[in-house]
Amino acid sequence: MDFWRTQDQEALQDGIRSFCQGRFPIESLQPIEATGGRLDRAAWRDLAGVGVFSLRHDGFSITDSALVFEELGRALIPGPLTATYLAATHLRTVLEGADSGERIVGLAQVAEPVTMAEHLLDLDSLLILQGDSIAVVDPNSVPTQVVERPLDPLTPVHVMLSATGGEIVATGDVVRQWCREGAVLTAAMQVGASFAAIDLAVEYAKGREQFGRPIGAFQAVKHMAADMLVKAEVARAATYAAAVNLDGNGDDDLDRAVSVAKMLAGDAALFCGKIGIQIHGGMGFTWEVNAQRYWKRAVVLDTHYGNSEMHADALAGSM
Amino acid sequence: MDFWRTQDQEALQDGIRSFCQGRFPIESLQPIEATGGRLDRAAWRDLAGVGVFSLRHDGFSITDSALVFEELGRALIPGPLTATYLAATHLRTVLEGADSGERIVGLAQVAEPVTMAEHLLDLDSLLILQGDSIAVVDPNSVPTQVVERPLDPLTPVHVMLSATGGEIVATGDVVRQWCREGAVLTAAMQVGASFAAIDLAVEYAKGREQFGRPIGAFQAVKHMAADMLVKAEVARAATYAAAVNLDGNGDDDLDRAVSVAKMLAGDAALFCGKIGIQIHGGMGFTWEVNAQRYWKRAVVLDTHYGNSEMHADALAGSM
Amino acid sequence: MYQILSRVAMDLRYTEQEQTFRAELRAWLADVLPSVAPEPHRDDWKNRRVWDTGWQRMLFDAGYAGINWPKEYGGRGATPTEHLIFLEETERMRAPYVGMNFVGLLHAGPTLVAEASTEQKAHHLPSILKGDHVWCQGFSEPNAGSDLASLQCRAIRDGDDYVITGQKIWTSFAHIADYCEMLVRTDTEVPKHRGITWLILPMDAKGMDIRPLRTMEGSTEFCEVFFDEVRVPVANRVGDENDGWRVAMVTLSFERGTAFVSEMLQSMELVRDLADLAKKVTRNGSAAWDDTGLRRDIAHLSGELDALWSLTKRNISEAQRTGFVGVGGNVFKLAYSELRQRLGELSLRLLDRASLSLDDVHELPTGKHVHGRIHALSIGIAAGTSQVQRNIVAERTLGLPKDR
Amino acid sequence: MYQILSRVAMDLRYTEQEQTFRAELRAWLADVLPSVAPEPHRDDWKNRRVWDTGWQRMLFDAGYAGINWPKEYGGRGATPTEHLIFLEETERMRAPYVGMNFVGLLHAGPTLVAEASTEQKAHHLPSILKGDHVWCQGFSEPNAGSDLASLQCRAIRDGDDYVITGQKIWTSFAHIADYCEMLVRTDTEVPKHRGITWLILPMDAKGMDIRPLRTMEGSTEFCEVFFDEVRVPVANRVGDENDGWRVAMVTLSFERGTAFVSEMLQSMELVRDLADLAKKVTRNGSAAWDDTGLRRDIAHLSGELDALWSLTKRNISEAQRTGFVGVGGNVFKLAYSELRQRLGELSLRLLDRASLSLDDVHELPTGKHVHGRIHALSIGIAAGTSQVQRNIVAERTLGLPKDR
Repeated sequence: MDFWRTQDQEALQDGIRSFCQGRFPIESLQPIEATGGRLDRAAWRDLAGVGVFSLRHDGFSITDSALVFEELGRALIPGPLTATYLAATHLRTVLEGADSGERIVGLAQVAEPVTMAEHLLDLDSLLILQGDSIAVVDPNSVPTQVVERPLDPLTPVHVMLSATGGEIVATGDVVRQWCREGAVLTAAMQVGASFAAIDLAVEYAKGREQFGRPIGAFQAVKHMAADMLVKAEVARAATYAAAVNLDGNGDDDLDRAVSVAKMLAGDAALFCGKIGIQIHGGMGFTWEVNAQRYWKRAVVLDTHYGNSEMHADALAGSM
Repeated sequence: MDFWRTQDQEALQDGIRSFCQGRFPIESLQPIEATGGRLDRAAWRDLAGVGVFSLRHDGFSITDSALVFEELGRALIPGPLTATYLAATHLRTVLEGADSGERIVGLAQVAEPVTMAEHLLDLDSLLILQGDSIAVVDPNSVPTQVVERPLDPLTPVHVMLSATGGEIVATGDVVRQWCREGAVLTAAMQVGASFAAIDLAVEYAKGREQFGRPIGAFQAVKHMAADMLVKAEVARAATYAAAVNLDGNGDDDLDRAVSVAKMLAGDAALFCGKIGIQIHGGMGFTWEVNAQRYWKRAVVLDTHYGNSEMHADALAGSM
Repeated sequence: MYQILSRVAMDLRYTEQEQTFRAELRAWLADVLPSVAPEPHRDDWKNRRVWDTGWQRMLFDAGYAGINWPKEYGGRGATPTEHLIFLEETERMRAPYVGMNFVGLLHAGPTLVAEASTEQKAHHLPSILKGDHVWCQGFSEPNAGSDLASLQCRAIRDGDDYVITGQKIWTSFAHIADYCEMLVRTDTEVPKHRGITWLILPMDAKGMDIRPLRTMEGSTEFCEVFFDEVRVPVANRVGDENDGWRVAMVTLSFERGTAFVSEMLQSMELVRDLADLAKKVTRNGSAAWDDTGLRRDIAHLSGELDALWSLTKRNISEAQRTGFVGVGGNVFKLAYSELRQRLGELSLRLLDRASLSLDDVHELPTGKHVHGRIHALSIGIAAGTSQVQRNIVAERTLGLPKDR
Repeated sequence: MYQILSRVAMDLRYTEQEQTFRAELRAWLADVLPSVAPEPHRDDWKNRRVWDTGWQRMLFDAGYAGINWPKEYGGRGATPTEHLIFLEETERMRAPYVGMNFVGLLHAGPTLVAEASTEQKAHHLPSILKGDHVWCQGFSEPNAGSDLASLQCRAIRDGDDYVITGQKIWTSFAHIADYCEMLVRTDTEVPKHRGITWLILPMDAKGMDIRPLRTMEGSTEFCEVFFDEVRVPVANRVGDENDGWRVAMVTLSFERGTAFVSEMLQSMELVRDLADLAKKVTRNGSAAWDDTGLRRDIAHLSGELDALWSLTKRNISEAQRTGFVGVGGNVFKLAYSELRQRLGELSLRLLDRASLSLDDVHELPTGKHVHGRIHALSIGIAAGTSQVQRNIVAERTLGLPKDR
């Protein structure tokens, strides 16, 4: 039993983190929002260039991928990252160019009360996930209605007025595995966003003075920060465990492990986003400060591959 | 609209509080526990002497009664207080002597997973509440099994192996009203116990020093105490509102008002009991300190006339 | 043993007099509301001002302006309960909110009533009540939030003027206001609370740079204001020099328990709407409302709101009896902030993907729930963070020792 | 761009060597457990001692005593993962717990290993491993709980003895123990951490008054101990005079992530049992389990426990790599304490009236849930309150400034 990052993995994760800090610095988000959240194809190709979408074909594991996606989540990189990664992994021949960054692939899961597609205007292929089948459609061909004011300006969305048709490209076990991997990679991004929210709040609490001392010296702030870390660390353990199990290096029930990860990573990201805003006080509520961006992304990611509550229900179903 | 204690009510409540402090000082509880929680008939008659059971026939309102029961709850006075009060109020002729303290009346509500009678050995009459009827039985005649180690040593309990038979003494509207009043008076006791738990914890936090200052100077402790007060004050507002409505001095739906009170008073008492223990640290976990007694009583009272969750469900049913 | 001395009882019902007040108000609202123009777009500040102040003028003409102000200063002198009724009825009838008149009516005005000179009162109070002048507030600074008394914005006496240099933040409607109630530092040598002065700043004074501050929702009612040697006549000072902290705090004692009434009523509607939505939305083929857990959580929130409504009435009754609200105000805000966070979280779980839009989607009334969730993030921050509120409750009400 | 350098991967499975260890242990347990007498009554301390130390002797004879102690001191020198396996298997097979051997095996013994003299080691370590000697701990005092370093129990040097006067509290099994690891104040003139000394106190020394301290559940394993000029030879000192704080803290660095393994396994079983109970108990005519809210809450707790199990494995793996557990230990305890409170509350809601008995009622297995709920009240207090733990996490891990 060895459930700690290997040196290789540490190097991989550190490398991706440096890449993200250089190519997707957090200050680059506001300008993207000003464009309506449109994706920068050159940046997307650079993501592909460091191998983000082709990890699996390059021999990396799901756990390695989770470490990478943790960094993508930490940097709040916008775009259909999991969908493009999964397309490159599981539909390599059908959707050529996903791995190289030439084809941006999105995925919309048919859901109640509404089915929504993200980043529609920038997609080259749109996958529609319904039950245990995935169909591919031309993003320009589906009847949609734009959402004027998306909650997360970095995640533009369209309501899909119809989610039928298209060519079925995956069914059954492939889709089930797809959903497991999607949930775990999303959980990894949620974990990354949680830690980024903590880092930002802690940095602020160290520098911001009120009543003659840094607010981080007050127990109220300290304890909020500690509670954030607890949620994030527990979620991280669950997420890595799910990934390791998906890699075949564990004995847990796969669906259960995945649900635990997605449930707790969703809870953690929402909690850290919320408390991060609270620690920032009024500034946390401003556009200019990134605290609110972590919360908004947390809301978005919670709705991917089943929200926290749905996964709790799935766990209940297995008990 | 005037939702503040009148001067009369203030005098009534203060008077009962003084009586309780004199006749039922908190230090008297440990000796009672040593007797297996047996009731002291002389003390019971003294309760009757100050009019606790005959309030309604003496012209006091349900709101007045709630103020009185808040004090009984604050003092953690053991015994079937609500049942004897309600018997004296609604079954005066059937159960003579309840008002004067000569007859101790208990009530067992038929429940899942188990029906339990409290203070059985000290009862003169046992009422059995099932659905919307109340029957009276001889406490010595019902098949029961004693609980060796009751959670609250001040509330000895017997499992009722059968809860049928007896003479029906109330049905329909009377029983519905009985349950409303029982729930509100229980809520009042929960509110009183909540405030007593707060007072004890605050007193301890002022005197206990660690790291060179009273622990009550630490924000962590302050904020726990503040959270207790918030829960207790909100529950008190709900409880008074329910009582005022039952007195006909409000326009709210009665069942809804009662459920809100019982739900929030139950939550508050459990919360204040729990946090009171936490603020006391290790001492909170000892027999000798009363902190744990408030929590135990909170558990007991939560199970009277429907627990917090059942009342939430009742509210949902009305939405 | 105890005797009933009087038949006065706690009563949640409204007296005949209060009911008459309500009936008259309701009739008036029914009469005039149809003539009120539709609400302008939220970022159209010019027309919002026209709309908000126009409504204020209508209230004034009908005798409802300054509902809780003393009669001698042009207010109605209503009791806290009548104020509650006013807020209930205007909310129920969907009348315009106080909008950008709020600083003038609820804070600056009452402060002037209590502390200003006869001339200052005569000049400002009628124009606030009529909607002629809009006020904003220049209290908070980037480095003076929870610790407001540490404010640094400097005013130096120069002849008959104060010359102001510094910065304010969270000044709502600064770009559209006529006057600003301002706290400035006039003495840096004394303990922080003792060197503050309260000034009336005309917003057309020279030397100000007003920059909108965008919130996370994208709205722009808040501003940052930068002062570069802005001159304000000494005659605009309210109270003594260096006595401004006391002057500003005076208004706090005006709290009559009505501060959150409109919010509360909206929240109660929000929960009802959420229950309705849960009955409409399907989850796994049946109504979301069939989920006992969801239903119980909504019902719990609904019950808590009822209790907070009762607490509001207790606070108002206390104010009516004693002239001020004790611990109830802080308790209310703490409970309410926390409740709204839970409500917001519950809403988003129900909406799931629909929460990704700030507007309604797909003919479902979801926008208000998303907005409500975001709003909830601010309640425990604005007007005193929950952390500061807990300190106040613990120290002032429970008597726990100060931190230092 | 990145290359895979080695095929080593994170792996939650046990190695062949670990599996062999498990198989041997399991076989041994299956062999010996039937011969273990039934557990004595919880308050029968004399027989509990016989039982606990008897089991320790069996472990010793089989080579499992001091599983994580170094081999050179008679331990097995097992890895943290083997320790985990040991705890898993003994729990699964319902072997006796460490019981009253816990101070000796898990705290005093490891401290002696690290800090004691050769003579002290030779005298004490084998007797702890064999179950010959039971140890207790004299650290906490009535006025030194969270702030342990403020302890006042005084030891004054008198020739070859220390003379101890003062009081200790929370000394478990003091009435039955042979030795006590003690922290005493030997210098009152220096900062509090610098005047403490670590002593081995024989419990048969004269001048002690041991009084059981009853817990809220009525159990009596904890004691208060009063010292009136109790003489302890200077030879019983471990480490230097006034260096006792460091000596005591040394043991903290021995934490290998296994501290809560048995607790965790019990909690996981508790949640499974609660789910089973919910399927059995009816509410309004149908199984309580049919309530989606209850079911979801139980499932959530169950999932959280899985995650904490993963966190435990992370902590153990970190210990295996680096020799110590970083932030994971505090994080674990905070999460676990809070989880157990919620589990306890949920249990009582399900039990409703059945929660009024500490024992099973009516053939329903409810007693363990009531006990579990009460136990939960203590987890966030014992061995560092959650408040202190949060300070540690915030200051040491997140680097937030100290309070003063």
